Amino acid sequence: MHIDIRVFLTALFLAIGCFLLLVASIGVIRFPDFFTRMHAAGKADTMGQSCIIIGLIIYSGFNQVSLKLLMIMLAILIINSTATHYLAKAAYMKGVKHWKKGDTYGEIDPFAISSAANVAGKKAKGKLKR
Amino acid sequence: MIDVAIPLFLVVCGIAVLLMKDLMSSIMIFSVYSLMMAIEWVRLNAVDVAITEAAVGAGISTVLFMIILSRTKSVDESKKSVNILALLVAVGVAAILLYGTLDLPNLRNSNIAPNTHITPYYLENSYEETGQLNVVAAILASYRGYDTLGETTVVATAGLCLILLLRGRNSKQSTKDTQKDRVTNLNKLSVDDAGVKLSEMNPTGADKDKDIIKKTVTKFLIPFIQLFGLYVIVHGELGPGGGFQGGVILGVSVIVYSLVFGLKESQKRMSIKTKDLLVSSGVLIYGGIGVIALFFGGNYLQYNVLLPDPKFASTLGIMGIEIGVGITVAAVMITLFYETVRLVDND
Amino acid sequence: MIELLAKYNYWIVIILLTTGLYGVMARQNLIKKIIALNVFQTAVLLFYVSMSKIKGGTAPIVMHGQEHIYDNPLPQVLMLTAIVVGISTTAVALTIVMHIYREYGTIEEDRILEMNKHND
Amino acid sequence: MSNMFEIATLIIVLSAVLILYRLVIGPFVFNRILAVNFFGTKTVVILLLVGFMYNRPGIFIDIAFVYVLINFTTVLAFLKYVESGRFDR
Repeated sequence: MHIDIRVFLTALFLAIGCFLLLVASIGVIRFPDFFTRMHAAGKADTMGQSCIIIGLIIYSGFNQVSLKLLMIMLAILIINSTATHYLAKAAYMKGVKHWKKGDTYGEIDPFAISSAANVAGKKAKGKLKR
Repeated sequence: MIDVAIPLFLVVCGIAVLLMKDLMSSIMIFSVYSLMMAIEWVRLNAVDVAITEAAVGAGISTVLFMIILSRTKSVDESKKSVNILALLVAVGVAAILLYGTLDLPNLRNSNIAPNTHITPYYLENSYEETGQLNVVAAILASYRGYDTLGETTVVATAGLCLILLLRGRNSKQSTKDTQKDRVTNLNKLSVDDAGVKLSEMNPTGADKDKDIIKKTVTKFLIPFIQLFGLYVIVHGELGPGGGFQGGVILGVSVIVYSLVFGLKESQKRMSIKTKDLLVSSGVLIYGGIGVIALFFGGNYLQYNVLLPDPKFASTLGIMGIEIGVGITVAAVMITLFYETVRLVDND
Repeated sequence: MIELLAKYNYWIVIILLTTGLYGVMARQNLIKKIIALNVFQTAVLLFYVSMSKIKGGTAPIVMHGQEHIYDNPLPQVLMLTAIVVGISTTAVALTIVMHIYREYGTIEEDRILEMNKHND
Repeated sequence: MSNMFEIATLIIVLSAVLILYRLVIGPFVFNRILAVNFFGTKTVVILLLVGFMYNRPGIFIDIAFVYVLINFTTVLAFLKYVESGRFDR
């Protein structure tokens, strides 16, 4: 069977991109605190998108469509990274707590600014262990 | 598969919107719902509707809801009881409608009444008669030109309505009230949404270098956004787009500028007076082209008499009215933003 | 599978419509009522546009050269303008909600009704 | 050929469904904004893939560009609200 090299490359890039996007979304669900989730969403997501769009550019060849696709890719690179930067900065300024080793795993009270919230977090921790 | 997945996604989002207690989460899920709805339009090949939904439903309406949220309370305080009567009525309506679908024709069928009556004529003749490759744009601007004129006037009227409702009603007492409300509002936000103390906020945002990345990127992007808006307006004859969509994108460019640099800076660039003038001048351009057609001996909004070559003439006329629609819609979108935000600014 | 999907979009429309209707009736919060109204609106738009899809059709932008089946452009035109008019009416409604908040200090419907009773 | 694009679209829709969990459950506002941003970029890719699936990529790309811009705007608006609670500065 004769395999077109162009289609093969497209499929390869699409596969890489889909894998990255899927991993990114699993990361956003499984990571313990906001900043680590951010790390999954910001990098893997942008990379996956770029891979998929590169695959599409290869598929469509050199024409107007691929030029527009290239522009979209550049726009995503600029805009997405700016948005995630701004998001991370806003969260940091607001005092979102970092996750440390040994902390509760999961969704409980990442802010933990007030002591009451801490108590609630510990209670929730006990519940989780059970 | 994808035919099944995306509508189901829509249903999940639609139900989740109503179940969220926090209004901000509700609005966020609604914006995601709009994005998914736009994908559904694309799947149904309604590209013009998709571009409108993306710009209007996901963009402008989300920003608008957020502004109103910042002016009112952010928590749905109503009791979480199920309203039995409303539920019964809703289920009853659903049952009646389900019964009604038995008589409706199957989807994706080309022989049903909506698809056989007048559409074949449009599809066959629109290019010869109007010079538009995009049949949607041809119908919108030429065959149903009166209708679109009416729609544009409705949009302009909504802008005027907002101006009437919100401008010049800043008595001192109410200003104090809003300030007090805002403080309570922020406290509420700090407890319920973010868990952040009010004192830790930086209310003035004084630090100039704070947002340098955001500002630089926005400065870099805004010319491209505006260029893209113009492209969408004039490209309506060849692809998805047109006055409504391009106008919304032009409006979004000003809104982005205002979100990043603040309202005052933004009003230096696009003053309230200019914007007020633009709201009505767009409708004037639209109506004026119709009147010009009268002078050339045609009917109102009959474009093909404007020049000797009828196809080129109607292309030109349609582009003219698209520009008119674009100006009005852009100005109204800026009005939505300026006028709803402005009341706070005056104190 | 094909028979099952023949009326699938109608069911989705009905579910969304019912959700929106229930939200408008049962939720006391005015902003949430308006969101529910928007959900209702999109359901109606979906109903119209679902009708316009034809099997094997492509988007109604004419391609020269070969014969194509095109989808019905007319419902798309109507719904396109409906979306833009919808945002305008939503904006006016939200502005009125803002005024209600300034006047009453709350956007819960039952409390506003209660206050009106006391005032009378 | 279009099968390739359909499979890719399905995988991305699946990952979007996973993100829906983060959007609905929370636990607080920043996670939701993260999810919304993620969704916005996902829809761009889905849109491009659908365009190629239907064999008319040219007309779908303009819509994708609108999505990119709108996504940026919504994230800016959410963050502005969370940062200061007001929009006039």
